[in-house]
Amino acid sequence: MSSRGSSAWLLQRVTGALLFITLGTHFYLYHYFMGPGMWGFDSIGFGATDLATLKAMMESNPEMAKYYKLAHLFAAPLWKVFDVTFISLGTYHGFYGIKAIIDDWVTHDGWRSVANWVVYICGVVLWVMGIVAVISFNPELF
Amino acid sequence: MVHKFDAIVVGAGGAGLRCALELSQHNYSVAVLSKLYPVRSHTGAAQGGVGAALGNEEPDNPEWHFFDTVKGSDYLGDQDAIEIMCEDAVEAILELEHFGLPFSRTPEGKIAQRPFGGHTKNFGEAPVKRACYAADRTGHMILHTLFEQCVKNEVRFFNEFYVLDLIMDGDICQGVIAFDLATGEIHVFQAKATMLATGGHGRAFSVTSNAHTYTGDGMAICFRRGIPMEDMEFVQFHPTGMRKLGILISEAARGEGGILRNREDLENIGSGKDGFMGALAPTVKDLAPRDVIARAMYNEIKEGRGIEGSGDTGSDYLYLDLVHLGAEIVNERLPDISHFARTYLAVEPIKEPIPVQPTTHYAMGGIPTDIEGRVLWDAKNKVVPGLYAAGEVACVSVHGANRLGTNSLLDIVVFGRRGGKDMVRYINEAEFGHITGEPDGFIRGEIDRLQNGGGTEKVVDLRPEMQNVMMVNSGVFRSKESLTKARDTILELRQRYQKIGIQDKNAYFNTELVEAIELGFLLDSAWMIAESALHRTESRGAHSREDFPERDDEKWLKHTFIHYEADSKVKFDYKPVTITKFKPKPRVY
Amino acid sequence: MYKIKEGMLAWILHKITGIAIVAFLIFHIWSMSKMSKGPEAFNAVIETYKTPLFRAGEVLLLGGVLFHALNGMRLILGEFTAWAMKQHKLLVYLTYILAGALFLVGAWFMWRAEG
Amino acid sequence: MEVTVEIYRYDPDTEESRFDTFVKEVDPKDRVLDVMMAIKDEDDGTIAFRKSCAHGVCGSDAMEINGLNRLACQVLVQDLKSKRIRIEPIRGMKVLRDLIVDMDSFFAGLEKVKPYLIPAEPAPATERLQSIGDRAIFDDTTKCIMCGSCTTSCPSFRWFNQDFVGPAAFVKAHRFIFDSRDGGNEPRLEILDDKDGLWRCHSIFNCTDACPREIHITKAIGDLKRYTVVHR
Repeated sequence: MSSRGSSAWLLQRVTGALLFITLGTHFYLYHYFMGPGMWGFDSIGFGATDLATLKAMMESNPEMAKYYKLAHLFAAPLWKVFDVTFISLGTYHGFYGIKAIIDDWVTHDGWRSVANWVVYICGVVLWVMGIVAVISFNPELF
Repeated sequence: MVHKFDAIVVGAGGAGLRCALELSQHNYSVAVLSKLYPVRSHTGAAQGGVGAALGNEEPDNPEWHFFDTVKGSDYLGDQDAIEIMCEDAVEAILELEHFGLPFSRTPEGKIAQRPFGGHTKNFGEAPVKRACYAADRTGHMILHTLFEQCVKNEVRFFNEFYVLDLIMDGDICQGVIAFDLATGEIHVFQAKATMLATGGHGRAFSVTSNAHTYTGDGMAICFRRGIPMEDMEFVQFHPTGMRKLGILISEAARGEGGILRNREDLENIGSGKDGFMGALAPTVKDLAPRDVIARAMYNEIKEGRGIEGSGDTGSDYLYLDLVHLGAEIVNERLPDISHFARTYLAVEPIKEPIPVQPTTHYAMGGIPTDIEGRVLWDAKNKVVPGLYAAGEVACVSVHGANRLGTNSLLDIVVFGRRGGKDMVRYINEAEFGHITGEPDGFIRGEIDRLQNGGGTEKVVDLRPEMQNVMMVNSGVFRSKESLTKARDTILELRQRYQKIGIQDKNAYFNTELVEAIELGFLLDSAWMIAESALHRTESRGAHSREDFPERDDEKWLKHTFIHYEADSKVKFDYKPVTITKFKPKPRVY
Repeated sequence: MYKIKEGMLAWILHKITGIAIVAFLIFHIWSMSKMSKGPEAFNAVIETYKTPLFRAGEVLLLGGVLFHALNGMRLILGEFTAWAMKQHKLLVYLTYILAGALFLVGAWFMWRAEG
Repeated sequence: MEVTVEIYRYDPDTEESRFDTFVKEVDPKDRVLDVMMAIKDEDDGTIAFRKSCAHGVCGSDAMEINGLNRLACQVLVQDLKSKRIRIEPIRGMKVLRDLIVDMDSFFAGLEKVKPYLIPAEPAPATERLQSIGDRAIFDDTTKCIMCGSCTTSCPSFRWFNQDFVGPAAFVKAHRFIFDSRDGGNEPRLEILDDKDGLWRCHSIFNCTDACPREIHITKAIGDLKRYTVVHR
């Protein structure tokens, strides 16, 4: 398989399909769990700590409740792996999508490659930012 | 502008492209000139199939094909040419398959075949499956396959170049004069050999299955240059044109089992029982040759058994019943014609019969050629050096007085190929001639007259008058009275044509000017048809004289050659029919 | 102006929602990298997330994401099965209906959840 | 019934364009081509458009009718469900005069995909065998008449970039790539997999909708995408 257009096309479909799943999970976690919900993934031990400790910490310092929740997820190795995957899929799919739009709209070969490079660099920078944020998050609260 | 090519092909339908393909296989420069883009050519409208005795579906034999074609031609076809065509057929079809033509297939994977009008086994015993087909788009597939191969062989195309005249150096053809539709410029194309493959003249009639661009160009160009036309009286009327529109419903519809029904037969629609053709042609029934069926239909209508019962052959019609065939056959083997019926008549052929009436379909006559496609100066086989013709524009003659279905597509591939081969031989031997004077002077004058002559007659007034008078008076049935009327009207219209004027002064794509030129060519064709039909005092094949209802072999077993003498004057001479194997017999089916 | 038929409208919406999602992705990763710097930074960012305008935007984004995701699945289905190709108009309408329904449920849920 | 017909006019000498309006009494069963011919005959002889077979098999008269690419000979007035008929040239190709566009570039574009049989094996003495099933795989795409309706309806072509290979060429490629007798896919895949190839098709379905031969073009392109992914 060459890297002309066919593999990129296929990859865009594969990442799209995977995002369907990962984005659903992300939504659940960061909107339901971070919001009113407590029960779900953490109860089977996927978080950085057990639920009882988290609850106790949240009650002791309500101002910090949300941060504790975030840390509970963010610091856990499993969710780090998940977030790295999710960010990679998201930035690839998103920025490749922008590149596809540029390929359509920008007809001049020179401008097209300039625009594509800008998109490529932005994508990589953002991806690195995201990965660094996820990996480097180690607050040791628990 | 002057161009120089070893060979020029005028017309990019099946015959022209097949010829160009043959030429392109040698190291000669070839140009194809067409007033359309190649894939717009009318070959693409042919539906049902191309005849060849491959014997893929059941035993068949080129000799039976030979016999059927001779009999179908009402014994006017030249048997040496017909024999060659039927024998070349097998190779020509296999070659098309090798070029990539996507034929429909038999369960064994061979080229599929279906029955067609007039094609029989064992010299008339019963219908035979001889028409090789690609659904009901056989012509479309032939046209596209040949075009594809020409593209592969890098044939040079001049698209939308309308050829208006020949360049003659004494008796020798030196090329053509063409009008570039896009710019209005006149181009001179010099060539050692020129092939005319410009098609027929169906638009001289009001109800026709032919394209708007089918305007008898090649015939009229030659006629004006003193080349005679052979057998112009023979014009085929296809039995099943869509009512009023003339759009063709392929004979394949009857090949697959379709039945014609009159008003007294309405309760049998969908039953599969015989219709009126069952009694008239007991062996082949609805698959009798086209002239026989077209006449039968006219008679049904005349005797008040048309669907409306008015007896008026112009507006009354009959039904073509496909209902009993079922959805599968109609949709899979006849998809295009079902689509036409749905689009243009709002008729669902699976459930209802299709209103049909005979439609002008094919010119059996045309530029006389020998079996190598060389154009003839006279009835004594004197060749016009450098000039070739093939396809509907030509008269070899393989179709005689009536063409069998599937033989037109066969004609173009066989004789396009033969013409190409002989052109190669000729180019090898011949030198470029000298073009003296202004070869395009005449055409420049004509175009100037049309555009700036200040004439007041209009194309739109003359054209329908010609078409109607031809349809009514030179149609399926003819008589001295009707043909005289047709001839006189055409001569009068030719006078009026001299005073034609057009509104459009633009050089680019002046379609009004093109229509005016086409009308001039059509009037010449119509004139030749009417004169020749008036001249032949017998009934044979598609030519049915009410005042001479019998075939007269003693007097008329010969080809007519019509020569241009002067304005409104022609003269005739005759060429005997070549008879080899099959002696003329009464023609019953 | 060429008439905008089912497939074309879906395509235009797919591109618009795609661009919107990428814009949010940029903002989201940027803010996330700030959030991870400690509790104070986190709370500061959370404040901006709580403004009504931002929350309305977030709800809209949910609609965009739902459409983009479902329409994307429709496209994949189409490119891989003949059936979906032949039924494309029906599937476009189904995409709208499903995305719309999920959006209503999700929007209500989101609005309530973080209130 | 009475209809108002607006016809696009372009004069190559002055390079100006406009719409001319005609009010005509027509039969609802008239084809749009019939109406145009009546206008040309009775009202304005200078209107330029192409026509030939007049029943949808030659592909001469592709134009944009009420915002959709159609063959003028295939649309009946009653099908439009409108008393206003607006006729424009197919877009994305250079207009040469009125409704006539430059088709040379279109045909040149088709040639890129090598639209002819490149035999997998030398021809046998008889026909090459092909099963009914193998023949059926590419039946749909053999119907193409090269009218240009599909390519000029595709936003990827008409809005953006005329270097896009376009649906018509994909149809041609499909017809040969899926023909069991053909063996010339390498050079075709080269073009299809190019930056202006298949991947700029976004399954918009305008081509499928515009095709007067009812070829399922988007499906054919889908077939090609999957084929290219597997075979490159």
